[in-house]
Amino acid sequence: MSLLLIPLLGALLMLAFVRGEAARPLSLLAALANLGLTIGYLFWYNPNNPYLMLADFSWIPQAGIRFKLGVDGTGLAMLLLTNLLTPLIIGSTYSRKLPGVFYGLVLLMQAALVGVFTALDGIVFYVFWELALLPIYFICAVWGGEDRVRITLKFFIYTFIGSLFMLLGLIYLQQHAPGQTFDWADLMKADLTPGASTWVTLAFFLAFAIKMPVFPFHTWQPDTYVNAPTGGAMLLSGIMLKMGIYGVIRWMLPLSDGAAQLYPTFIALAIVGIVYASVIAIRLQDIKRIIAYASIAHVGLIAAGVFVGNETALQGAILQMLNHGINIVGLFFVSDIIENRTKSRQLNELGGIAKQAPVFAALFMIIMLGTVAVPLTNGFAGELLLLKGLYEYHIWAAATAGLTLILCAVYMLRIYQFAMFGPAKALTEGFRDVRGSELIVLGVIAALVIVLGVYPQPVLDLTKAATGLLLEMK
Amino acid sequence: MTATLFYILALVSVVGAIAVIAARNPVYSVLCLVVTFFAIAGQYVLLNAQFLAIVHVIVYAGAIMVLFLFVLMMLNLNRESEPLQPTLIKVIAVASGGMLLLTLVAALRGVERIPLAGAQDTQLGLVKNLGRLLFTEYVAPFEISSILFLAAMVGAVTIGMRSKSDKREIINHL
Amino acid sequence: MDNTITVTQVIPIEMYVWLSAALFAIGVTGVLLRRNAIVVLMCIELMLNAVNLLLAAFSTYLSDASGQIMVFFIMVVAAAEASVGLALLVMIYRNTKSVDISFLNKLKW
Amino acid sequence: MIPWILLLPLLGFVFSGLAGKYLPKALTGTIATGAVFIPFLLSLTLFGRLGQEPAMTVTLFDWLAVGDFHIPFSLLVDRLSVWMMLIITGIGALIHLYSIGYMHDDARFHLFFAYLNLFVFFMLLLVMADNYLILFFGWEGVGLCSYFLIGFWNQNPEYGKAARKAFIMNRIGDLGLLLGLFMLFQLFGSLTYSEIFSRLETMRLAEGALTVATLLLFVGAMGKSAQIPLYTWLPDAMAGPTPVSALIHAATMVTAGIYLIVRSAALFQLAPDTMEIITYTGLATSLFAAVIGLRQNDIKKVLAYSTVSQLGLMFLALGVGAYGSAMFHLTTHAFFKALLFLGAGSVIHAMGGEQDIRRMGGLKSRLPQTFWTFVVGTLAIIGFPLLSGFFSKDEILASVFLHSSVLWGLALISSAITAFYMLRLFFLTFYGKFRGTDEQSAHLHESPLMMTLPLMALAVLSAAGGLINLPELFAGDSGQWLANWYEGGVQEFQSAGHQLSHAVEWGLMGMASFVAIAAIGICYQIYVKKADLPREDVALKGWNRWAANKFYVDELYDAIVVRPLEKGASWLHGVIDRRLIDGFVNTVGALPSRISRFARLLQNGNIAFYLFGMVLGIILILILNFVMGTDLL
Amino acid sequence: MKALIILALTGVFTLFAGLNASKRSVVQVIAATGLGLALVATIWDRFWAAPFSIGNMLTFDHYALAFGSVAILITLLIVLLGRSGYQGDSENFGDFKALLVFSLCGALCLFSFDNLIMLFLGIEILSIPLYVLAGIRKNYPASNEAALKYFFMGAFATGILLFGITLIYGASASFSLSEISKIASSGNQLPGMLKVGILMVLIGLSFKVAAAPFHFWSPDVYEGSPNLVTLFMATVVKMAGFGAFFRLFDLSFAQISGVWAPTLAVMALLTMSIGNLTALFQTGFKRMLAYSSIAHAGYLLLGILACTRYGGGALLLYTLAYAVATVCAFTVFILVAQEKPEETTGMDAFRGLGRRQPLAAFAMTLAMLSMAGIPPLAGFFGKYFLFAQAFPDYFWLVIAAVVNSAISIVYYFRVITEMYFKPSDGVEAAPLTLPLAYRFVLVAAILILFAISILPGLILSWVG
Repeated sequence: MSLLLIPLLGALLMLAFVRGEAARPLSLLAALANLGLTIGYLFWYNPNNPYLMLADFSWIPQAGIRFKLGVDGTGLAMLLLTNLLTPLIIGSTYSRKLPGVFYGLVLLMQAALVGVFTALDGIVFYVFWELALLPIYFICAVWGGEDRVRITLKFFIYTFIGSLFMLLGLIYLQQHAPGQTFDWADLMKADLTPGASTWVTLAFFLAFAIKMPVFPFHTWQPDTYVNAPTGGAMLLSGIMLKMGIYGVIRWMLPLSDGAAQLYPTFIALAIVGIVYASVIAIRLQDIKRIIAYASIAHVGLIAAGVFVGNETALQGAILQMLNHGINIVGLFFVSDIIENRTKSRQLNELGGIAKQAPVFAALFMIIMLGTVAVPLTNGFAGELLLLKGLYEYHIWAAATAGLTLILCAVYMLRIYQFAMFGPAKALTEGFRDVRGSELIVLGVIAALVIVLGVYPQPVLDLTKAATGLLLEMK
Repeated sequence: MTATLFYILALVSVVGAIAVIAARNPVYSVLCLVVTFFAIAGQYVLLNAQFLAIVHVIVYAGAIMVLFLFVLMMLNLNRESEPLQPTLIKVIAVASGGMLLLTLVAALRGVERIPLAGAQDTQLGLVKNLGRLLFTEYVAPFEISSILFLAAMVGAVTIGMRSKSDKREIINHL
Repeated sequence: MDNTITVTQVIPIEMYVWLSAALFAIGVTGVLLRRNAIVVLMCIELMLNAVNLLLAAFSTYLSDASGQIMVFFIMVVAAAEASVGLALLVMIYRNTKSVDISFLNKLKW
Repeated sequence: MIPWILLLPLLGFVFSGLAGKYLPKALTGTIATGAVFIPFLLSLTLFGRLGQEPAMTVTLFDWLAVGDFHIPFSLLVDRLSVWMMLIITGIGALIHLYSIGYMHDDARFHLFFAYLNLFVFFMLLLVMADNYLILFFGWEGVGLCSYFLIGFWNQNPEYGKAARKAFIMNRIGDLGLLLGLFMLFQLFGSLTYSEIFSRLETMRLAEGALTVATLLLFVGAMGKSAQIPLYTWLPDAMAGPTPVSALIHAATMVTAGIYLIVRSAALFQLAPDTMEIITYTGLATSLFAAVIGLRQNDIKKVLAYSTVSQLGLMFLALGVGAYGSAMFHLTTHAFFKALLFLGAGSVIHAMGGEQDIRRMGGLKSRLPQTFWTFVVGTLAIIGFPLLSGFFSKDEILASVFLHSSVLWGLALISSAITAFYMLRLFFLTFYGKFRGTDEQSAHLHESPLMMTLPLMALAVLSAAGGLINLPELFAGDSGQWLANWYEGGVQEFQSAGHQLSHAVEWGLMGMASFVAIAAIGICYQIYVKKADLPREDVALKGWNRWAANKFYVDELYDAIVVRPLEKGASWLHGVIDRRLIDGFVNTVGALPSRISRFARLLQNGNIAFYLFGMVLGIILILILNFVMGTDLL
Repeated sequence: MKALIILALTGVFTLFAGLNASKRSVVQVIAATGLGLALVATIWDRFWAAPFSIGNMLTFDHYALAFGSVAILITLLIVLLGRSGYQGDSENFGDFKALLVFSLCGALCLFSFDNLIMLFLGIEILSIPLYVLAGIRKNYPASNEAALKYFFMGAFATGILLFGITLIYGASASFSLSEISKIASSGNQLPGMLKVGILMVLIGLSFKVAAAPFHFWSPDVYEGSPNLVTLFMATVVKMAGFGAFFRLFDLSFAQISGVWAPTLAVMALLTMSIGNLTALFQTGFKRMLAYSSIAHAGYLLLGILACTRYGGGALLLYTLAYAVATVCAFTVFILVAQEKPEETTGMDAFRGLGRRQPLAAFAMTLAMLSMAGIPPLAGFFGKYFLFAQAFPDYFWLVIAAVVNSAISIVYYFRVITEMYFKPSDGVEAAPLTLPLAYRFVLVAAILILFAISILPGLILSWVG
């Protein structure tokens, strides 16, 4: 419960009272406190007793809604993701405009995300799911770029429509659940006809697919990322889209028996998305946009793995969610540093940064390698498991999805080549190397990239029991 | 005799009503409406609702219609040349009214199936009977309608009063 | 009046329903047809009277006095409405020198 | 001790990378060299210990365990891997030493050594892995280091492009390898070598499954070892500093494919179709690259194509099942190719960066040490009798002959071409008159001892390396030390020599020697006596022109892969993504506003109209409820 | 009942106090005190008194008291705004307050009627003061027009309603709801007259709640009326309409839902779609809210159609959330509109409000988000319960409602965009002072909104 309350109260305090410089350190403090708490939970967690209840009390008894929060290994992994990335995100952003509000919103977002990842009640889940949308909407629309209002609204409505269908799905489930409650376990036992199961699954899919996003529901995403302030883009890509994947794992997979015929389509869409987004990323000029499409591709792989839903793929997906979160935050931070110093994100205007800023270049390289999934970086372990899971589904699935290994190398190396290598250009002359908090944040990210790559097993141990249970439900 | 009376009164009321909406001069409309009201009062008598008939004549023909006439005169609207709706709208209006009548009649075809009370209580419409009812069973609405009156009174005064404090030139908006 | 033939014996209730419906429809037609606000108001009164007539008829045919009570209340309301309505008309006339409802179309879309 | 072999280069990498900037170059270089040389010594002791025990395994930790997918991070040292370790660390140490001199003037000296150390780490990981996945770590890791080092001079966009090309082409192969691993796991339930090979005997495998799996492994090998069709990156990789070319693109990394197949010999043995494909791929690559090599003028490019060609030869050997021969050639090739590259490096160093052999000539007297070592290297590669290349190549040719005489003939032609282009290179570089600028001429100098010392060491090895596995013909079974040694530890090794009669063997050897010697004569005539200089590319005609332009393979790939991909990317983004999908989304999104434009006109402000709407509503409700169905409810 | 009496007296006292035009604060205090007392009385009755019935005419049961207390609360908030927000002539200030209170009396009747006569009277008591209130800015043409339009169409609708009541009476020989529902639930073939009557009553009530196609009056009237009156119409009047709707159709005619439900379902669909689609294109804030209130009426009709699960609780929750949000929105609107000339109270009036007056902007944001139904705000729970209970039977309608809610985001967020995201400069950037009463209302509204979202179950059980 305090996991939820620390950021929530922090956010309210920030929004109401804190103005000016103090905002960043204070919010960082709150986020770090939450991280500490999460780590405490990690030690406390006993895989033999899968659910660690955080809160459970009656909320709206008339509708069978309890305020029930609890985590299993999967949830803990997601909590770790959220609470690990939030301090990094806070550390990597500077808001000169209304810092109190900005960091307050970030903390609010964190609270909502914690709620999403711990909710064990359908409505609680839905409420947090949507609550997470509000702060990010404001962050993007207030601090965003040129065309922010229109694009952010599109993003909001697009994802909102999807979620509404999920809500309908939840309501339908509840009305057919044995206990007529929204309790997760009860919902998953809902007695559905195959037709109903199909519709419910489709409704859930729509919500999750838009959030992730899965091809062809992805078009909101690149524009939003490009126009969002970097902190917003980090929140969106690092944590928020994981909501969709987590949603599939917790809310969609366990009830899929009647809708099994849909899954091949889902998998196909996810895989098409991988190749599609990767190919598009090859020719773009805007670094942020490339990262956005890269994110679609990577998430496509995770999504494909989740839809396949075997143990390997699921574990890989959870691991990869964590890894992708770390990497993408790193990438966005890198692009932010570049943009701040050169006032440009266009590859053809950049070059030669490596020579000016060797430390930056090295850290960027490590993060990039994590993204490209070179062994002994974090990206590899996750993608390995995902591809293996896909292979277990079908060899061609793995082979096609595996193209990401090649194409990702193509576009990421291209970014690196054009931004960092080659002769320096007018904009990149005198590029200052990273120091201070930039160095700390990038360093932490790079260290995580390597540590999780060399020894991913702890994360997998964490999620092992939980995925096992989820698979049994199916 | 009763039946004949009924038909005559019905005819008068309908013709009167049509005249109300057809007359070009509003004053004629008022007068025709008064005729219609009288015909309706006749129906009340036929229906053994004598008190109702009296009150009807007093309130409607006596008070409300006079009020109308008064306003008409005050506003000096007793002209023949008042603007009329375009023909198309006239046609549509009449057609709509006709349609409404048709559908109402069609919808109400089965009315005779209602079991009606066999014995008629001729004392029903007398003031004694109604008065007792009004002050026993219907005392609550009776009292509450006082709020209605009060509100209407206050409202009419508020609206009808020329505003004192206003010094602004009224833009001739219309 | 014991010796007179009561209307309930010779006229079926249907006739009253039709008559009221006709008056009501005429009232509605008038509301649609006329532009003079006062006439429109009269047409509304006509509609109310159609209702009153029907109520009285039902009251007699059903031998239930509450219908007639209702007629009183309707009269009350009609009077109140008429007074407020006329006050409104006067006010508008003061402002616009017209009681033509088709000019009242500045608020739209 | 085994983990330390791995750890030292890694520590060297960390040290050089972090601290090297602030230390004197000599110190950094020495430490980095030590970080490779000490593992060499350690490997030597392991080598000694392996006399008694067949293999040593060390498990460091469980890298990953999901369900039954269990990957321990464990290392295996057996006779095969220790041999590779010796080559890697030994040659690696020499090249480190050489680089101290070669890279002396470079501003990012420390980084260079960091990358080299990292490379050695990954390469060692590759050969020391106990299972395929850890091998894959090393496999990708060396590719990565190769990328770093090819693009070491990253100010030059062309070099960057070459580096990316190398990485991406390797990745294509890696994907194949990865799929192969999945398949192996599916078949055997494990990726650990010993478990797979032990289960191989007891298991009944589906027809063709193993063929597909081995083919996928071979795809990986193709990428790494630059076989057709994934070879074009290697010549471009010459953009890197020359020591890199020597270490990575000649001696070690590119032989990883050979190692992989030798390591998996037990599997390949059961997949004859794959073996067939390997044979032809190897042969074709060998010939094709050799022909291109004939018309290259960049000293390093010639060597690069030569490497491709020689690798092809090794695959040919693998294809016919002569694993021992392949390993033997791998070893000798490592010696002489490293030597040649370092020699070329010395030349380039002396010429101030010039790489075109048309601008060289007459360096024999100016660079004596380089020249003499280069002589040894050249003779070794063309198979001059009794030098290392002679023996190893001879063994391969003998094995191939045993398989098919036609293949043998083609392989011999390939050797002959090899001899031609190497000699062409050699003569044009060292004989005749100096053709460079005066400035270059003034600058010409022999390289420092730091650089010539490794040259000499490698020259010795190139010359005498053949002794480790003398043909049975010369020294009987006991002479075949390497083969015997392998056979003692790895069961799939078989020696082809036993089945050929001595007469045939003499004949084959004679043919090969004749080709080498004849080539020397002819080339001497052409390039020294006649001083026939290669013409400019534009003047070339017919196949010469094709060969000089590498048969336009790069252009072909460009046309059928790269450009369609780029076009497709723009099309997908512009047309499909923006206009079609997003356009659809936006259209749907704008629909309500469009409707709104008209819907609001209903509210036209006219009371009569509103009343009419109400009446219409009433009529419709009544009609729908009562008139349509006469008795609704 | 206590509340009704207190309110009637309050109205009279306010009238007298208003005779002295210069003593606005006296009027204000009397009205506020009366309303406060009425509120206390209602809540008292709700929790500590037995249900009380007056001769088959009015029954003050939990349902009536719950809705009544909410309506009184909202009126109280409106009255608190009334000092500086009042736009009419100053000599009518007392009348204005009194008429509001009288109108509220009508609303209370509509929550508690037991007899069709009371329904009719309640509607009239509610409406007649409103006709006047709409036109209380006597010199403002739009106000005149609004009043007249409202009056004519209201009177016309009254005619329809009365015709329906008459027909029901004809079929059942009584105005008493209990008698009528006896006939309705007798299981015999229903008289045709009853069916027609019920539909005509439905139409009459639909007019009051502005359900399509009887919604035409509402945008024009909302736009033209003085702000406070519009606020009252959008909140209390709408609530009263739905209170009556529910009481009539769900508590009395539930068994014969086959008669009215199909019609109502189509109307619900039309209402929410027309409301939302038209609101999209609006540039004026009041008019936009008018259309949005039509859309909300559409959703609320879902609560009339299906009240199986939560009874009137869902309806109460929704109307409360909606009304409080509307109060918030109007409070802020009145604040920013004060410094604008009448004709330009478009969305841009809110520009830069996020900096000029953060509290007001925050309240406005909450209001908009709540109306859009975005969790975890109050409006979401309102929608949730309505949709959830309608879901099994009116699946298609719920989907339409869901799509409509998504569309509605566009226009609600336009306000937020203006407040926070559009650059502001010059006069638009100057800080805006917030009068104490406004501050109080806003804080109260925000607290209520949060309270609803934290404990929706409590409101839900309010009527039970």
